[in-house]
Amino acid sequence: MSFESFAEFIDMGGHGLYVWLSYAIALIVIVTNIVNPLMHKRQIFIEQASRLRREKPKS
Amino acid sequence: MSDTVPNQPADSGMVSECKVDGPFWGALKRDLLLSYRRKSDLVNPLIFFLMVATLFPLGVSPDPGFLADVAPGVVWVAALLATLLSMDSLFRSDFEDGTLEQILLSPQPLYMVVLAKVLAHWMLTGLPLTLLAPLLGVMLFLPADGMSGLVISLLLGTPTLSLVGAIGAALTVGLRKGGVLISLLVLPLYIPVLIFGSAAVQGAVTGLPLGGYFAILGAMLSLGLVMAPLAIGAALRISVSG
Amino acid sequence: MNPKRKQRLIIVLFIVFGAATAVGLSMYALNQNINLFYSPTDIVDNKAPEGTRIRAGGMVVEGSVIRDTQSLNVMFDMTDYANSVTVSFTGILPDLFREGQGIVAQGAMNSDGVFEAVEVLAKHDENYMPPEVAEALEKAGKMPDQMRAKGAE
Amino acid sequence: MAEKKWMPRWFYQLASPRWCYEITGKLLPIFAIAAVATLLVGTIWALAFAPADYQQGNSFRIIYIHVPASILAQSCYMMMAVAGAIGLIWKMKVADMVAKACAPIGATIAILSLATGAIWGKPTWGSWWVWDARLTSMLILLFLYLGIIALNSAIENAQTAAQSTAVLALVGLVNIPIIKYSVDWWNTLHQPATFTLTERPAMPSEMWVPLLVMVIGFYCFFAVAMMLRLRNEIIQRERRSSWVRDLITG
Amino acid sequence: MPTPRLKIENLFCERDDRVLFESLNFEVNAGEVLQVEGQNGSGKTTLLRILSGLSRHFEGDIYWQGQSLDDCAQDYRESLLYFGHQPGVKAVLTPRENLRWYASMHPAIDLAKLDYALEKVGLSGYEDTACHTLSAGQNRRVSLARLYLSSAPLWILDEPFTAIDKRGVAEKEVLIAAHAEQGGTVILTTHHELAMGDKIRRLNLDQLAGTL
Repeated sequence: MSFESFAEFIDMGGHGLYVWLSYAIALIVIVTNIVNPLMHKRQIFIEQASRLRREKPKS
Repeated sequence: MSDTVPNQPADSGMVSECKVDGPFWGALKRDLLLSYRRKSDLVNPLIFFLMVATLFPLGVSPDPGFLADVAPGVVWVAALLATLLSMDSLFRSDFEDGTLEQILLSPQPLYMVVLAKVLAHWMLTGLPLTLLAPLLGVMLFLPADGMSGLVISLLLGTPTLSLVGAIGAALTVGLRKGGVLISLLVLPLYIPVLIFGSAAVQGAVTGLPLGGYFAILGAMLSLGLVMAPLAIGAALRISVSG
Repeated sequence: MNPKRKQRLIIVLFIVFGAATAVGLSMYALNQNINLFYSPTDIVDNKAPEGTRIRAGGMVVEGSVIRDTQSLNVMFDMTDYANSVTVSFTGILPDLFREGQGIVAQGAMNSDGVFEAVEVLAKHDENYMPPEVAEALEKAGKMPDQMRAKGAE
Repeated sequence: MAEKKWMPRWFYQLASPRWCYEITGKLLPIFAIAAVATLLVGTIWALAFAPADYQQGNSFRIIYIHVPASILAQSCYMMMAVAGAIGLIWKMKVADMVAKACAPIGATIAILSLATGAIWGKPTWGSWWVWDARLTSMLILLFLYLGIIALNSAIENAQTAAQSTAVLALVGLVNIPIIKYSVDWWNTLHQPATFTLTERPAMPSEMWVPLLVMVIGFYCFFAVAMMLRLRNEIIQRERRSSWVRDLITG
Repeated sequence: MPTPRLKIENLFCERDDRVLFESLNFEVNAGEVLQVEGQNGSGKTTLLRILSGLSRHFEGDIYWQGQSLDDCAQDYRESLLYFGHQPGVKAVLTPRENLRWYASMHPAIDLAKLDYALEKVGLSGYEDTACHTLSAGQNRRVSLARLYLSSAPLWILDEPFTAIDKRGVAEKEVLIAAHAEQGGTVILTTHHELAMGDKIRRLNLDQLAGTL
């Protein structure tokens, strides 16, 4: 552990803003890249299911 | 075939001359003739080039010292935008009237035809821009030392702009709204040319050795010259197919 | 040779020739060593124009930094281990700015031969290490910067 | 590029969308667990346990995001170009889909790399942004990604879109060596590569081991994100086939 | 049995979520005229574009004289004359210049017959008039003049008779029949009732069209 206290950990030797901002952006990028396709998948399944229901009576 | 010739005896010579036209010369001659007939296509990029350069003294500052500082960049950016504007029409009219299909279906190597078309485009935009550049340099108080650098860098750089731009034009030829998209695709690839082109002019102004800059511009040109036609050809086949 | 083959051969030769030219020219360009900034030697030799905005780069000479107590003005010498130039700057210096550190300054030479910087950027290298290690290396005289400096001398 | 080569039948079957959907379904949980584990371990290690740099202090910890993001942004581009080329030459549908899935991920990672670079640059160099070769060429990489995404969405026919973007991606490949060597070729502000294959990293192991963990974590994350997008793309394109129909109704 | 000129195997094509044709098999031999029929949107143009090599959005195999199209692309283009929806005529050039350029792309074209061909399509006197001053029908005739110049064995003609008057159509029909008689092959689509009806093979795409 390279920090004495939690406050020091948050402060990052005066660079807290920079360090935490970087990690926050990284988190946002990673989460959007996972959540976005998952939501898209849900949407595709709903769309295709309704399309199949629509086309069923025809055949 | 004697029944065809009598009316125009003068023509028979031209016909046989025409027969030896390969795909390269055939396409080059045709494109030059086309823009000779539609002179506005020839002049518009040049007027645009002049106008953009006029905007800077009016919009930013007419101070000669400042203008001299930014002149290399301004002239290069203006040349780049003028080339970009003229790019969209490179294959579009051919696509619309069906001649592009005929080019793709001809047994001649597409590589040659494409190279000829790009060469024609450069002769009609890049070359006049280069010749006009010293005038802009004077308008923007570019020191006289920088003129040779300006002309040589544009001479080496504008063909690369035409070659790379043609890739974008070929990729977007089948799309109705190709104009903005083409800039989006091509501008990132123009950036290195712009950097070294304007750096060469800057270097010429400050009296630095220019060999390195010209060598890089030359390297980009020769790489573009041999590789770009392959990409343009592939892109055209894809666009027409879709 | 049949004309089709001949055409194809010409194209292939053209591509090979063009690629070779491109490689040759870029090798030449790399040997020319395009610098994005002037070294103190360039400036001392009057290669850099006076009055126009240029970038200059070099190492901060140990013990040359003079901070003005009244203002943010800083004066220091910048060297490439052959020649050195005095730099004057007003403003907040980056964290990495310290003696012996490589920097790039943007500004212009004035008539007194002082480089008036508008912006000072600190250049850092790929050698990262914990402070304790740095201290130990410092004691042993094996800091990368010092090693490089010795090499340059 | 005009002539198409034909591959043996088994190659096609191996790369059939259905097979690919099934195999990625099996691989996804493995990579997801690996990504979560490595990223979590790496982040805690990087933030709390790795030592601070002797010059930069704690802002050095940004390296654990910045370097993996930069490496990944470039690898992702290369993967996209290679997949595009395979799709172009062998008309392989799955390769086209892989290329399409790579573009948005690569763009966001390139943004991450640029953003963390800017944040890191402020305390160390003294400027959010400098126009030097490394940063500019990385910005060009982002622009290339954006151009590829724009071109892909502008073309309606999926096959034409895939082929066109593949050509553009291959042309843009010239930028990769420029990014790679910009630091060596031009004497710029940006420090040379942190990781190379041939040399030992110029930092002690307690610094570079967590970095390695983060790099692996980013690659695992990329694999997960890519497979998720790829699976969506497969369902979208194969929606007419009976197996997708069964998948949706069943 | 000799190898057929053009052999289509297992052709499948899908457009905008609609299967245009699947498992389409046919052969075209020397001396044959094949008329592709079908309603609007049945894929006539698409089929001709696939056969010409312009469109690659298909699955299946096409063989030209026993060789796969991918292996003999250049030979195939040398023996092909394609007439598409757009006539492929530059508006600011004259008919003569247009055909000259076409000849520079197709070495097999016999330019000595240029005036004869333009006369045959009823354009004598217009040789050196810019095409944008000519009517739509005249522009198409500039393109049709290629039929008189070309020695390519395979003609693929997509609606060649649009905007052409009755006499012109009759003349082109004679030309097509003559081409077939000399061992040429013609694949065409047209809405015109052709007089040579009985000599033509027909391919009806409506019967082939896949279900939605």
